Amino acid sequence: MIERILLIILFLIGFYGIIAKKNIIKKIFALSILNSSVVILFILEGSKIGTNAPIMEEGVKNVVDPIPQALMLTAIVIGVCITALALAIAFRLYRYTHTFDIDEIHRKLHDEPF
Amino acid sequence: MKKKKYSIFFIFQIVLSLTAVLAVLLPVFFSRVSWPDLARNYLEYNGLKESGARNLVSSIYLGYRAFDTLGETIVLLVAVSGTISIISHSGLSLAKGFGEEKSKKQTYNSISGFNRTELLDVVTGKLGPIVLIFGLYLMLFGHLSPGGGFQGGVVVASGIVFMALGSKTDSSTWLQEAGVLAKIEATGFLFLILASLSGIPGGFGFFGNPLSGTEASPVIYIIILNTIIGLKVGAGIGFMCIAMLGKVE
Amino acid sequence: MTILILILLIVLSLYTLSSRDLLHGIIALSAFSLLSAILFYILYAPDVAITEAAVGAGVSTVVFVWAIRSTERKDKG
Amino acid sequence: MNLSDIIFAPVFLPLLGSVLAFLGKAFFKDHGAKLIEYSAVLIGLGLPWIVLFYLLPSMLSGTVIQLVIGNWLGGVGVIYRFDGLAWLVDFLGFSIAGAAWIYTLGAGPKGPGFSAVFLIQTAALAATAMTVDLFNLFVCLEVLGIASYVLIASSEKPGAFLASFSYLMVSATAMVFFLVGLLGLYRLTGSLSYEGIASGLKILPRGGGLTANVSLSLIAAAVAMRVAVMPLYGWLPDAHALAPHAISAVLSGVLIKTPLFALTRILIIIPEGIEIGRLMGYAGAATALVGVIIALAQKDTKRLLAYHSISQIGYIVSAWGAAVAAGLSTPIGLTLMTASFLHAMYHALFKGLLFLTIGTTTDLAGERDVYKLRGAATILYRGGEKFPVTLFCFLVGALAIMAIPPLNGYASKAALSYAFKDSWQASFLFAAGIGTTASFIKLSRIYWPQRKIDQAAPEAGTVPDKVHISIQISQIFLAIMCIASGIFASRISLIVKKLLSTGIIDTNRVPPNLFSIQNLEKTAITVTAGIVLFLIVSTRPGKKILSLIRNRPRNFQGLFLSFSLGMFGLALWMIYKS
Repeated sequence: MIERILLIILFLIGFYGIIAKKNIIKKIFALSILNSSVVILFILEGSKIGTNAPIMEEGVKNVVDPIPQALMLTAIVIGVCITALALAIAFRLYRYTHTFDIDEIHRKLHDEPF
Repeated sequence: MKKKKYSIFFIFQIVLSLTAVLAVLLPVFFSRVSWPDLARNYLEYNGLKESGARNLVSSIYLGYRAFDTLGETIVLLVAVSGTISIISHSGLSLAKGFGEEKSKKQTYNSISGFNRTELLDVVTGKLGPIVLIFGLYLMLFGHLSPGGGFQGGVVVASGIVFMALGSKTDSSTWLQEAGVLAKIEATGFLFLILASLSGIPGGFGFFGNPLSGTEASPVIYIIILNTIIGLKVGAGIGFMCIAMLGKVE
Repeated sequence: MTILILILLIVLSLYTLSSRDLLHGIIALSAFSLLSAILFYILYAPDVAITEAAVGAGVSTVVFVWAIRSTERKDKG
Repeated sequence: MNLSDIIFAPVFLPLLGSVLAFLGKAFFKDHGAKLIEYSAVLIGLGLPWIVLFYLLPSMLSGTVIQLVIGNWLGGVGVIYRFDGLAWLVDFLGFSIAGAAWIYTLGAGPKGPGFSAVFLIQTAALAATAMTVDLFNLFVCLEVLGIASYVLIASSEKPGAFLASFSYLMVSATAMVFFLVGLLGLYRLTGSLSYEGIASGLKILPRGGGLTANVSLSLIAAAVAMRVAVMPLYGWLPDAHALAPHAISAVLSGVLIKTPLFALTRILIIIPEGIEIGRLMGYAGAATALVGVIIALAQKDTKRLLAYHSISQIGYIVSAWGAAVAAGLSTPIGLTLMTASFLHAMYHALFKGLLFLTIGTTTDLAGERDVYKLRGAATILYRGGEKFPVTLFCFLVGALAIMAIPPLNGYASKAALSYAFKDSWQASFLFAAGIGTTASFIKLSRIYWPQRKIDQAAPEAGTVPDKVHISIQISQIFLAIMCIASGIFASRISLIVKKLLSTGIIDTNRVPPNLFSIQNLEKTAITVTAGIVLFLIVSTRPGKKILSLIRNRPRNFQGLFLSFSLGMFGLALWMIYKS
């Protein structure tokens, strides 16, 4: 129960970071924190029903649920790909506007002739 | 956090969306229903028999739900090629030979713009091959011990980056060449598509295991998929990381 | 044990978002993924632990450091 | 090569094409790479047509192919289903992608890398329409998303990077909420496929109660974010306005519709899904009206078209929502869904056409402002277009969106008003129709001849570059499709109805007679009211109101606020209704 409360706090920190932080690199930090918090939630919930790692050595019984683990492999890699692309775009935004502040970028880029 | 001139409207927006999100998350986070062991029981008994892999996670990841893995490799491929094209169009001088323009073939000398420290040379230069071997181990033994295509590929990528960092003199190994990595990645993707199609002629359907007819244990198919994904991911991420180490004027 | 690690994760994430110097943020973030890798290992998920360690700490730290190196370190915001 | 292997061809052929394109980029220099790139696109976008027409007869007879990939047992594998709906979405996707790619030969980004990502996006479209597994839907939407971020950013305009960045951040966050919803449903039912979840929820007391409702609304909100329904459309105008013309045609035409029809598969099977459909239908009707009003206020031509996409999506979602609420097995539901898909297809055609024609004109004229640009026809003529192809195609597109009789816009809007009969949605859509007419008269002003002669002839130096032949080909192709689908509308709607009904073939045609007096009269009213509205708008106070609407405060966190409120509203509605 306490773990779930802590995880919800971690999730909200990630979401807060995306909304409130002005610096786009910090927004990307927050996005990767948000992604990690969901991954931890899946693995934490999945490990409640077993006591062994899902490697079927001889006589291994009562194994943890492997499905969420397989799903989270994909989710982690997708999260990192999105982060890498976001950073490349942030890099190009910096080269145009020389700032990471989202409001300044909005001001500079919004009314420039397309 | 130093409070700056955050306008009231801004704080109101933040608080409102946070409470809305919290309200939506509570029922899902705190539902008292116990975790289903339906799939776990099925896999515990016939996971090993059906897919032949001792590591259940890689049996799901490359056997039962192989289509997700194909989607994931495509996401990685698009991310790497997208990042490279976004960066190289900005005129940033990437590490030699990595830019969009196909510059003439020339030896790839060490990445300038780094202050070479003894620590860097000793650690990365010597550690490169060891990390590479560990990455290959992860890839090839993915079905027995924890590991698999992706993890092995990423470790191989960091091995390649170590060797690229560590090479002081012009003794650049062919592994760091931009062209070589791009070629490995493209052929890896080709073999992945061919491997996933290989089940169709035998009548086992898409992503079907072509060897399931023969008495060879089905795990060979998982090993093949593991190595293909490992090489593709290793070359792709290695390509991106080395390109990023280029000199920034 | 998991509760302790979760509390540490929360502290690290708060530090990542609040630190002025983005490089400190990146180091805190890679510590974040290392700790979550240890947490996965404790929760009987070795595959996810290796992925999180290799992909989370490895690749994303390299990409973040490159982004910071090519632009600016200080968070004026 | 039995049938169950061929259904994967629409997903695999574009992937093979993109593999070839990547190989061409890695192994060959520019000349060889271009040759391989063209053959890759031929395989990726050309061959699937043969497969689609091969599958058509079996689809019409209502056969549904559902199989587990790799035919594993035990409900752990990924389940795929190919039926009429998947066929229709593939048809829509490949036709627009083909036309858009031909356009990029003339103007817009080139190169094997671009074509490879474009082919991967098309493959993801086909896969999203076919998947019947929740986590596979997550992966397909991610592939679709990441391909479109890269393609939007490939237009090298500074604004495009900002648009791509906010689109990326918002849908990445939405996808995290999708995962949380997926956790909720997996915890309750222990399975990831739609049938498994539906049967699992039926057994549970009160259909899984609070957790099931909230998880379902999380998933629906995350998918609705990509469909840009009422509260969640903030990212769309910048993304569609600043992407390369061919990409905004594909984005508006297909990319915001495929997630909607993928969501159909979930909401039909799961009992609580009906309520989500109903609420999204209401939101869709509201979007239709609000989208047009904001579109009327826009200065930039492509942004005006982007807001129009939002309002047209409002038409589609309102009919789709009512269809899901009524249930697809009922005749009313089927008629509504057919009308919704008809409008989705026709909108893809004429909106794609409009984006391409307006894009070409503004590129040549170098000016994108609706108020400043005049006499584009002469510019086009000087741009080497002896026969005014672009002007003609623009007229076809504009008349189609204004629902003028012979063209397809008229047919689909008539189908929509027939399906809605006299419910309040019909009046919303009617009002939105008037707004559409007014804004397209405003947009067509850029083609009116120069009134002020003192306008200096464009400086001799900047001779507008020639209009490339491939641009004209793609525009003519889309224009012909618009006209043809308008004329044969009743037969096409019959085919669409048969494909959607998967078996229960309903004999009566959708609009009994397309050109009934009642419909024609309604069109006349719309056109006159549109002209009146246009005159009102171009008066002094009208312009003030419009500029007020145009520069309303829009900021980054506004996107997230509207997303969280939309999700919260959906969850409340689900709890209230169950």
